[in-house]
Amino acid sequence: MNVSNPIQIKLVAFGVLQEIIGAPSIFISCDPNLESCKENLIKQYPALAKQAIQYAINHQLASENIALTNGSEIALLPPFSGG
Amino acid sequence: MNVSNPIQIKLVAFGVLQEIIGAPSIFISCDPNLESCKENLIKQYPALAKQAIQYAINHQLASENIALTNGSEIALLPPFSGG
Amino acid sequence: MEEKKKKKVFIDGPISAQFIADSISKHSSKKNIGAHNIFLGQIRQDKINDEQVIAIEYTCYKEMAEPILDAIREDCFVKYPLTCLHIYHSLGLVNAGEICLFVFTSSAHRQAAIEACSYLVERIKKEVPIWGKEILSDTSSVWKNNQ
Amino acid sequence: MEEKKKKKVFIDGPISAQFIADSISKHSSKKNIGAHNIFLGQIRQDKINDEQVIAIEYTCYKEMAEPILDAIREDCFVKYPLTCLHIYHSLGLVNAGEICLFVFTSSAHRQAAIEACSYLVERIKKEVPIWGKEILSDTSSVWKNNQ
Repeated sequence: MNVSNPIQIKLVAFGVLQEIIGAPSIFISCDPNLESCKENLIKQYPALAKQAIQYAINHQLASENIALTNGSEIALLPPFSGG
Repeated sequence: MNVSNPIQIKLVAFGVLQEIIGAPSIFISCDPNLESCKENLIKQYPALAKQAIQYAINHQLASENIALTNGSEIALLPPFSGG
Repeated sequence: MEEKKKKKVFIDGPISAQFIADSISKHSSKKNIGAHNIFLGQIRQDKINDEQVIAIEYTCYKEMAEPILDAIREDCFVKYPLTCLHIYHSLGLVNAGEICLFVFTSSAHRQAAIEACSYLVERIKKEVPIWGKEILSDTSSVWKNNQ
Repeated sequence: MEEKKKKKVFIDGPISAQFIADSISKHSSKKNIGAHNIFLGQIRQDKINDEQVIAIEYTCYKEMAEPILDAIREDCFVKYPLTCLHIYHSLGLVNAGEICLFVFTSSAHRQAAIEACSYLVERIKKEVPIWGKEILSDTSSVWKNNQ
Protein backbone atom coordinates (compact mmCIF):
# COMPACT_ATOMS: atom_id res chain seq x y z
CA MET A 1 0.00 0.00 0.00
CA ASN A 2 2.07 2.93 -1.17
CA VAL A 3 -0.90 5.24 -1.28
CA SER A 4 -0.14 8.60 0.27
CA ASN A 5 -2.01 11.82 0.51
CA PRO A 6 -0.75 14.51 -1.85
CA ILE A 7 0.89 17.50 -0.26
CA GLN A 8 1.35 21.11 -1.30
CA ILE A 9 4.89 22.28 -1.94
CA LYS A 10 6.52 25.48 -3.13
CA LEU A 11 8.64 25.01 -6.22
CA VAL A 12 11.36 27.58 -6.99
CA ALA A 13 13.44 27.48 -10.15
CA PHE A 14 16.52 29.33 -11.38
CA GLY A 15 18.31 30.12 -14.61
CA VAL A 16 17.22 28.18 -17.63
CA LEU A 17 14.92 26.07 -15.44
CA GLN A 18 13.00 29.16 -14.40
CA GLU A 19 12.50 29.92 -18.08
CA ILE A 20 11.11 26.40 -18.61
CA ILE A 21 8.77 26.60 -15.60
CA GLY A 22 7.78 30.10 -16.68
CA ALA A 23 7.92 31.63 -13.19
CA PRO A 24 10.37 32.05 -10.29
CA SER A 25 8.08 30.04 -8.03
CA ILE A 26 4.83 28.07 -8.20
CA PHE A 27 2.83 25.96 -5.79
CA ILE A 28 2.20 22.36 -6.81
CA SER A 29 0.61 19.26 -5.36
CA CYS A 30 2.57 16.04 -5.30
CA ASP A 31 3.13 12.82 -3.41
CA PRO A 32 5.23 13.34 -0.30
CA ASN A 33 8.59 12.25 -1.66
CA LEU A 34 11.12 13.80 -4.03
CA GLU A 35 11.06 11.09 -6.72
CA SER A 36 7.30 11.35 -7.28
CA CYS A 37 7.60 15.08 -7.37
CA LYS A 38 10.34 14.92 -10.03
CA GLU A 39 8.22 12.58 -12.16
CA ASN A 40 5.24 14.90 -11.96
CA LEU A 41 7.34 17.86 -12.92
CA ILE A 42 8.82 16.18 -15.95
CA LYS A 43 5.37 15.11 -17.07
CA GLN A 44 4.17 18.70 -16.75
CA TYR A 45 7.33 20.31 -18.21
CA PRO A 46 8.85 17.80 -20.64
CA ALA A 47 11.72 20.21 -21.46
CA LEU A 48 13.12 19.54 -17.98
CA ALA A 49 14.02 15.99 -19.03
CA LYS A 50 16.94 17.25 -21.13
CA GLN A 51 18.34 19.49 -18.40
CA ALA A 52 21.05 18.90 -15.81
CA ILE A 53 19.21 19.58 -12.55
CA GLN A 54 20.18 19.50 -8.91
CA TYR A 55 17.35 19.52 -6.40
CA ALA A 56 17.38 21.27 -3.05
CA ILE A 57 14.82 20.73 -0.32
CA ASN A 58 14.46 23.60 2.12
CA HIS A 59 17.82 25.06 0.94
CA GLN A 60 19.75 21.79 1.26
CA LEU A 61 20.95 19.79 -1.73
CA ALA A 62 18.99 16.51 -1.97
CA SER A 63 21.02 13.81 -3.65
CA GLU A 64 18.61 10.93 -3.00
CA ASN A 65 14.91 10.41 -2.65
CA ILE A 66 13.70 12.01 0.54
CA ALA A 67 10.35 12.58 2.21
CA LEU A 68 8.61 15.88 1.62
CA THR A 69 6.24 17.52 4.01
CA ASN A 70 3.50 19.99 3.41
CA GLY A 71 5.02 23.41 2.69
CA SER A 72 8.46 22.09 1.71
CA GLU A 73 10.40 24.31 -0.67
CA ILE A 74 11.82 22.39 -3.62
CA ALA A 75 14.40 24.22 -5.72
CA LEU A 76 15.37 23.29 -9.27
CA LEU A 77 18.98 24.31 -9.77
CA PRO A 78 20.79 24.32 -13.11
CA PRO A 79 24.60 24.01 -13.04
CA PHE A 80 26.07 26.90 -11.04
CA SER A 81 27.90 29.58 -12.98
CA GLY A 82 28.95 32.20 -10.46
CA GLY A 83 32.29 33.95 -10.43
CA MET B 1 104.28 32.38 -12.96
CA ASN B 2 100.98 33.57 -11.54
CA VAL B 3 102.14 37.11 -11.09
CA SER B 4 99.60 39.60 -12.33
CA ASN B 5 99.36 43.34 -12.22
CA PRO B 6 96.87 44.67 -9.69
CA ILE B 7 93.82 46.38 -11.08
CA GLN B 8 91.49 49.02 -9.73
CA ILE B 9 87.89 47.97 -9.11
CA LYS B 10 84.77 49.59 -7.68
CA LEU B 11 83.34 47.77 -4.70
CA VAL B 12 79.69 48.32 -3.79
CA ALA B 13 78.09 46.83 -0.69
CA PHE B 14 74.54 46.55 0.61
CA GLY B 15 72.69 45.94 3.83
CA VAL B 16 74.76 44.68 6.73
CA LEU B 17 77.79 44.40 4.43
CA GLN B 18 77.63 48.11 3.69
CA GLU B 19 77.71 48.71 7.45
CA ILE B 20 80.83 46.54 7.71
CA ILE B 21 82.58 48.25 4.79
CA GLY B 22 81.49 51.61 6.16
CA ALA B 23 80.45 53.09 2.80
CA PRO B 24 78.09 52.31 -0.11
CA SER B 25 81.06 52.09 -2.47
CA ILE B 26 84.84 52.27 -2.37
CA PHE B 27 87.63 51.84 -4.90
CA ILE B 28 90.21 49.14 -4.17
CA SER B 29 93.21 47.59 -5.82
CA CYS B 30 93.37 43.81 -6.20
CA ASP B 31 94.65 41.00 -8.37
CA PRO B 32 92.52 40.51 -11.49
CA ASN B 33 90.40 37.63 -10.28
CA LEU B 34 87.51 37.31 -7.85
CA GLU B 35 89.12 34.90 -5.38
CA SER B 36 92.11 37.16 -4.71
CA CYS B 37 89.78 40.08 -4.34
CA LYS B 38 87.66 38.20 -1.77
CA GLU B 39 90.78 37.26 0.22
CA ASN B 40 91.97 40.86 0.29
CA LEU B 41 88.57 42.06 1.43
CA ILE B 42 88.34 39.60 4.28
CA LYS B 43 91.85 40.54 5.41
CA GLN B 44 90.85 44.17 5.39
CA TYR B 45 87.35 43.65 6.89
CA PRO B 46 87.55 40.53 9.09
CA ALA B 47 83.85 40.85 10.05
CA LEU B 48 82.99 39.81 6.46
CA ALA B 49 84.23 36.29 7.21
CA LYS B 50 81.16 35.52 9.33
CA GLN B 51 78.69 36.82 6.76
CA ALA B 52 76.70 35.04 4.07
CA ILE B 53 77.78 36.89 0.93
CA GLN B 54 76.91 36.58 -2.74
CA TYR B 55 79.18 38.38 -5.17
CA ALA B 56 78.10 40.08 -8.37
CA ILE B 57 80.47 41.28 -11.08
CA ASN B 58 79.11 44.06 -13.25
CA HIS B 59 75.53 43.28 -12.08
CA GLN B 60 75.75 39.53 -12.68
CA LEU B 61 75.95 36.98 -9.89
CA ALA B 62 79.39 35.33 -9.88
CA SER B 63 79.25 31.83 -8.49
CA GLU B 64 82.83 30.85 -9.31
CA ASN B 65 86.19 32.51 -9.60
CA ILE B 66 86.24 34.77 -12.63
CA ALA B 67 88.64 37.23 -14.15
CA LEU B 68 88.27 40.89 -13.27
CA THR B 69 89.26 43.79 -15.46
CA ASN B 70 90.16 47.28 -14.59
CA GLY B 71 87.01 49.20 -13.62
CA SER B 72 84.92 46.12 -12.82
CA GLU B 73 82.12 46.66 -10.32
CA ILE B 74 82.11 44.04 -7.60
CA ALA B 75 79.01 43.97 -5.40
CA LEU B 76 78.80 42.35 -1.96
CA LEU B 77 75.25 41.15 -1.47
CA PRO B 78 73.85 39.87 1.82
CA PRO B 79 70.85 37.50 1.63
CA PHE B 80 67.97 39.24 -0.15
CA SER B 81 65.01 40.27 1.95
CA GLY B 82 62.62 42.06 -0.37
CA GLY B 83 58.85 41.65 -0.33
CA MET C 1 36.35 35.24 15.61
CA GLU C 2 34.33 38.26 14.65
CA GLU C 3 35.52 37.64 11.09
CA LYS C 4 33.70 34.35 10.97
CA LYS C 5 30.25 35.84 11.42
CA LYS C 6 27.73 36.07 8.61
CA LYS C 7 28.81 38.81 6.29
CA LYS C 8 27.38 40.67 3.34
CA VAL C 9 28.51 39.03 0.10
CA PHE C 10 26.13 40.17 -2.62
CA ILE C 11 26.56 43.53 -4.24
CA ASP C 12 24.16 45.14 -6.70
CA GLY C 13 25.96 45.53 -10.01
CA PRO C 14 29.71 45.68 -10.55
CA ILE C 15 32.33 45.80 -7.79
CA SER C 16 34.20 49.10 -8.10
CA ALA C 17 37.96 49.56 -7.81
CA GLN C 18 37.19 52.10 -5.08
CA PHE C 19 35.35 49.45 -3.07
CA ILE C 20 38.40 47.21 -3.38
CA ALA C 21 40.73 50.03 -2.34
CA ASP C 22 38.59 50.81 0.72
CA SER C 23 38.61 47.16 1.64
CA ILE C 24 42.42 47.05 1.42
CA SER C 25 42.77 50.28 3.44
CA LYS C 26 40.71 48.89 6.30
CA HIS C 27 43.41 46.28 6.88
CA SER C 28 46.22 48.73 7.61
CA SER C 29 45.25 48.73 11.29
CA LYS C 30 45.67 44.95 11.51
CA LYS C 31 49.40 44.88 12.13
CA ASN C 32 49.73 41.12 12.36
CA ILE C 33 49.00 40.85 8.63
CA GLY C 34 52.00 40.27 6.37
CA ALA C 35 50.29 39.13 3.18
CA HIS C 36 47.07 39.73 1.29
CA ASN C 37 45.86 37.81 -1.70
CA ILE C 38 43.07 39.12 -3.89
CA PHE C 39 41.25 37.37 -6.69
CA LEU C 40 39.06 39.40 -9.04
CA GLY C 41 36.71 38.00 -11.64
CA GLN C 42 36.21 40.33 -14.58
CA ILE C 43 33.54 39.95 -17.29
CA ARG C 44 35.17 38.86 -20.55
CA GLN C 45 33.86 40.07 -23.89
CA ASP C 46 33.73 36.52 -25.25
CA LYS C 47 32.32 35.73 -28.66
CA ILE C 48 29.31 33.40 -28.69
CA ASN C 49 27.57 32.57 -31.98
CA ASP C 50 29.43 35.47 -33.62
CA GLU C 51 27.97 37.89 -31.10
CA GLN C 52 29.94 39.60 -28.33
CA VAL C 53 29.10 39.20 -24.68
CA ILE C 54 28.34 42.73 -23.52
CA ALA C 55 27.33 41.89 -19.94
CA ILE C 56 26.43 39.11 -17.56
CA GLU C 57 23.30 39.24 -15.45
CA TYR C 58 23.74 37.35 -12.19
CA THR C 59 21.00 35.84 -10.08
CA CYS C 60 21.29 33.66 -7.01
CA TYR C 61 19.29 31.53 -4.62
CA LYS C 62 20.14 33.67 -1.61
CA GLU C 63 18.51 31.56 1.09
CA MET C 64 20.69 28.67 0.03
CA ALA C 65 23.80 30.60 -1.02
CA GLU C 66 24.29 32.39 2.29
CA PRO C 67 24.58 29.31 4.53
CA ILE C 68 26.84 27.67 1.94
CA LEU C 69 29.09 30.74 1.91
CA ASP C 70 29.16 30.67 5.72
CA ALA C 71 30.23 27.02 5.65
CA ILE C 72 32.94 27.70 3.05
CA ARG C 73 34.23 30.58 5.17
CA GLU C 74 34.26 28.41 8.32
CA ASP C 75 36.08 25.58 6.52
CA CYS C 76 38.64 28.01 5.18
CA PHE C 77 39.42 29.42 8.64
CA VAL C 78 39.87 25.87 9.94
CA LYS C 79 42.13 24.91 7.05
CA TYR C 80 44.34 28.01 6.85
CA PRO C 81 45.76 30.35 9.53
CA LEU C 82 44.06 33.50 8.24
CA THR C 83 43.65 36.87 9.83
CA CYS C 84 40.52 37.56 7.83
CA LEU C 85 38.72 36.78 4.60
CA HIS C 86 36.14 38.58 2.52
CA ILE C 87 33.99 37.42 -0.37
CA TYR C 88 31.93 39.72 -2.60
CA HIS C 89 29.89 38.69 -5.63
CA SER C 90 27.81 40.86 -7.91
CA LEU C 91 24.12 40.34 -8.59
CA GLY C 92 22.29 41.91 -11.51
CA LEU C 93 24.01 43.36 -14.56
CA VAL C 94 27.80 43.59 -14.82
CA ASN C 95 29.25 44.85 -18.10
CA ALA C 96 32.24 43.43 -19.93
CA GLY C 97 35.41 44.82 -18.33
CA GLU C 98 33.77 45.19 -14.92
CA ILE C 99 34.48 43.16 -11.78
CA CYS C 100 31.91 40.58 -10.58
CA LEU C 101 33.86 38.62 -7.95
CA PHE C 102 36.24 39.86 -5.23
CA VAL C 103 37.86 37.35 -2.89
CA PHE C 104 40.27 38.76 -0.32
CA THR C 105 42.39 36.76 2.14
CA SER C 106 44.95 37.98 4.66
CA SER C 107 47.45 36.18 6.87
CA ALA C 108 50.73 36.67 8.73
CA HIS C 109 52.72 34.75 6.09
CA ARG C 110 52.04 34.52 2.38
CA GLN C 111 51.34 30.82 1.93
CA ALA C 112 48.07 30.80 3.86
CA ALA C 113 46.62 33.86 2.11
CA ILE C 114 47.61 32.59 -1.34
CA GLU C 115 46.30 29.04 -0.89
CA ALA C 116 43.14 30.08 0.93
CA CYS C 117 42.24 32.50 -1.84
CA SER C 118 42.22 29.91 -4.61
CA TYR C 119 40.54 27.41 -2.29
CA LEU C 120 37.71 29.95 -1.86
CA VAL C 121 37.45 30.77 -5.56
CA GLU C 122 37.15 27.09 -6.50
CA ARG C 123 34.51 26.39 -3.86
CA ILE C 124 32.51 29.52 -4.72
CA LYS C 125 32.40 28.61 -8.40
CA LYS C 126 31.47 25.00 -7.69
CA GLU C 127 29.14 25.16 -4.70
CA VAL C 128 27.34 28.47 -4.52
CA PRO C 129 23.97 28.65 -6.33
CA ILE C 130 24.65 31.64 -8.54
CA TRP C 131 23.85 31.81 -12.24
CA GLY C 132 25.14 34.09 -14.96
CA LYS C 133 23.18 34.95 -18.08
CA GLU C 134 25.45 36.23 -20.82
CA ILE C 135 23.84 39.13 -22.65
CA LEU C 136 24.95 39.30 -26.27
CA SER C 137 25.31 42.31 -28.52
CA ASP C 138 22.17 41.36 -30.50
CA THR C 139 20.21 41.34 -27.17
CA SER C 140 19.91 37.57 -27.19
CA SER C 141 21.26 35.72 -24.17
CA VAL C 142 22.95 32.47 -23.22
CA TRP C 143 23.14 30.87 -19.76
CA LYS C 144 26.77 30.78 -18.73
CA ASN C 145 28.47 27.47 -18.24
CA ASN C 146 31.44 27.24 -15.82
CA GLN C 147 34.00 24.83 -17.22
CA MET D 1 54.11 42.53 -26.33
CA GLU D 2 54.11 46.08 -25.05
CA GLU D 3 53.57 44.60 -21.58
CA LYS D 4 56.91 42.90 -21.67
CA LYS D 5 58.94 46.09 -21.91
CA LYS D 6 60.97 47.44 -19.02
CA LYS D 7 58.62 48.94 -16.51
CA LYS D 8 58.84 51.05 -13.39
CA VAL D 9 58.89 48.81 -10.32
CA PHE D 10 60.29 50.85 -7.47
CA ILE D 11 58.10 53.24 -5.58
CA ASP D 12 59.25 55.71 -2.95
CA GLY D 13 57.64 54.77 0.34
CA PRO D 14 54.44 52.75 0.82
CA ILE D 15 52.14 51.61 -2.00
CA SER D 16 48.76 53.25 -1.47
CA ALA D 17 45.37 51.57 -1.81
CA GLN D 18 44.52 54.31 -4.30
CA PHE D 19 47.47 53.33 -6.49
CA ILE D 20 46.21 49.74 -6.45
CA ALA D 21 42.67 50.86 -7.30
CA ASP D 22 43.93 52.94 -10.22
CA SER D 23 45.94 49.99 -11.45
CA ILE D 24 42.84 47.76 -11.33
CA SER D 25 40.70 50.38 -13.09
CA LYS D 26 43.11 50.64 -16.00
CA HIS D 27 42.32 47.02 -16.86
CA SER D 28 38.61 47.52 -17.46
CA SER D 29 39.32 48.36 -21.08
CA LYS D 30 41.08 45.02 -21.63
CA LYS D 31 38.03 42.94 -22.34
CA ASN D 32 39.83 39.67 -22.89
CA ILE D 33 40.69 39.55 -19.18
CA GLY D 34 38.59 37.20 -17.06
CA ALA D 35 40.71 36.95 -13.92
CA HIS D 36 43.08 39.10 -11.93
CA ASN D 37 45.24 37.96 -9.06
CA ILE D 38 46.88 40.42 -6.70
CA PHE D 39 49.44 39.76 -4.01
CA LEU D 40 50.17 42.46 -1.45
CA GLY D 41 52.97 42.40 1.09
CA GLN D 42 52.15 44.38 4.22
CA ILE D 43 54.64 45.33 6.96
CA ARG D 44 54.00 43.25 10.08
CA GLN D 45 54.48 44.71 13.53
CA ASP D 46 56.60 41.75 14.61
CA LYS D 47 58.31 41.63 17.97
CA ILE D 48 62.11 41.36 17.88
CA ASN D 49 64.11 41.38 21.14
CA ASP D 50 60.98 42.60 22.96
CA GLU D 51 60.77 45.62 20.68
CA GLN D 52 58.12 46.17 18.02
CA VAL D 53 58.92 46.60 14.36
CA ILE D 54 57.56 50.03 13.52
CA ALA D 55 58.77 50.20 9.91
CA ILE D 56 61.01 48.58 7.33
CA GLU D 57 63.48 50.61 5.32
CA TYR D 58 64.10 49.08 1.90
CA THR D 59 67.17 49.54 -0.25
CA CYS D 60 68.06 47.81 -3.50
CA TYR D 61 70.84 47.38 -6.02
CA LYS D 62 68.87 48.92 -8.86
CA GLU D 63 71.34 48.31 -11.68
CA MET D 64 71.17 44.61 -10.91
CA ALA D 65 67.52 44.39 -9.77
CA GLU D 66 66.05 45.85 -12.95
CA PRO D 67 67.48 43.34 -15.44
CA ILE D 68 66.59 40.51 -13.05
CA LEU D 69 63.00 41.78 -12.83
CA ASP D 70 62.89 42.00 -16.63
CA ALA D 71 64.05 38.39 -16.88
CA ILE D 72 61.49 37.22 -14.30
CA ARG D 73 58.76 39.04 -16.20
CA GLU D 74 59.86 37.49 -19.52
CA ASP D 75 59.98 34.00 -18.02
CA CYS D 76 56.54 34.47 -16.54
CA PHE D 77 55.01 35.47 -19.88
CA VAL D 78 56.59 32.39 -21.47
CA LYS D 79 55.34 30.10 -18.72
CA TYR D 80 51.78 31.42 -18.35
CA PRO D 81 49.21 32.77 -20.85
CA LEU D 82 48.89 36.20 -19.26
CA THR D 83 47.31 39.35 -20.58
CA CYS D 84 49.57 41.50 -18.43
CA LEU D 85 51.56 41.61 -15.24
CA HIS D 86 52.76 44.36 -12.96
CA ILE D 87 55.26 44.38 -10.12
CA TYR D 88 55.74 47.23 -7.67
CA HIS D 89 58.08 47.28 -4.69
CA SER D 90 58.65 50.04 -2.17
CA LEU D 91 62.01 51.63 -1.45
CA GLY D 92 62.72 53.70 1.64
CA LEU D 93 60.57 53.69 4.75
CA VAL D 94 57.31 51.73 4.92
CA ASN D 95 55.49 51.71 8.27
CA ALA D 96 53.85 48.71 9.91
CA GLY D 97 50.39 48.22 8.36
CA GLU D 98 51.46 49.71 5.02
CA ILE D 99 51.94 47.91 1.70
CA CYS D 100 55.46 47.32 0.36
CA LEU D 101 54.88 44.82 -2.47
CA PHE D 102 52.14 44.72 -5.14
CA VAL D 103 52.16 41.94 -7.71
CA PHE D 104 49.29 41.97 -10.21
CA THR D 105 48.61 39.33 -12.89
CA SER D 106 45.74 39.11 -15.37
CA SER D 107 44.61 36.42 -17.77
CA ALA D 108 41.59 35.13 -19.65
CA HIS D 109 41.07 32.22 -17.24
CA ARG D 110 41.86 32.11 -13.56
CA GLN D 111 44.52 29.41 -13.38
CA ALA D 112 47.19 31.38 -15.22
CA ALA D 113 46.73 34.58 -13.19
CA ILE D 114 46.72 32.69 -9.88
CA GLU D 115 49.76 30.53 -10.60
CA ALA D 116 51.76 33.30 -12.24
CA CYS D 117 51.22 35.58 -9.27
CA SER D 118 52.74 33.23 -6.72
CA TYR D 119 55.49 32.29 -9.18
CA LEU D 120 56.40 35.99 -9.34
CA VAL D 121 56.25 36.52 -5.58
CA GLU D 122 58.58 33.57 -4.93
CA ARG D 123 61.07 34.69 -7.54
CA ILE D 124 61.03 38.31 -6.40
CA LYS D 125 61.72 37.34 -2.79
CA LYS D 126 64.47 34.93 -3.77
CA GLU D 127 66.24 36.60 -6.69
CA VAL D 128 65.88 40.35 -6.57
CA PRO D 129 68.61 42.24 -4.67
CA ILE D 130 66.43 44.13 -2.22
CA TRP D 131 67.10 44.44 1.50
CA GLY D 132 64.82 45.38 4.36
CA LYS D 133 66.05 46.91 7.58
CA GLU D 134 63.52 46.50 10.37
CA ILE D 135 63.29 49.65 12.46
CA LEU D 136 62.34 48.87 16.06
CA SER D 137 60.43 50.98 18.54
CA ASP D 138 63.61 51.79 20.51
CA THR D 139 65.17 53.14 17.25
CA SER D 140 67.53 50.17 16.96
CA SER D 141 67.34 48.14 13.76
CA VAL D 142 67.73 44.59 12.50
CA TRP D 143 68.42 43.45 8.94
CA LYS D 144 65.42 41.42 7.80
CA ASN D 145 65.85 37.78 6.99
CA ASN D 146 63.45 36.14 4.51
CA GLN D 147 62.72 32.60 5.66
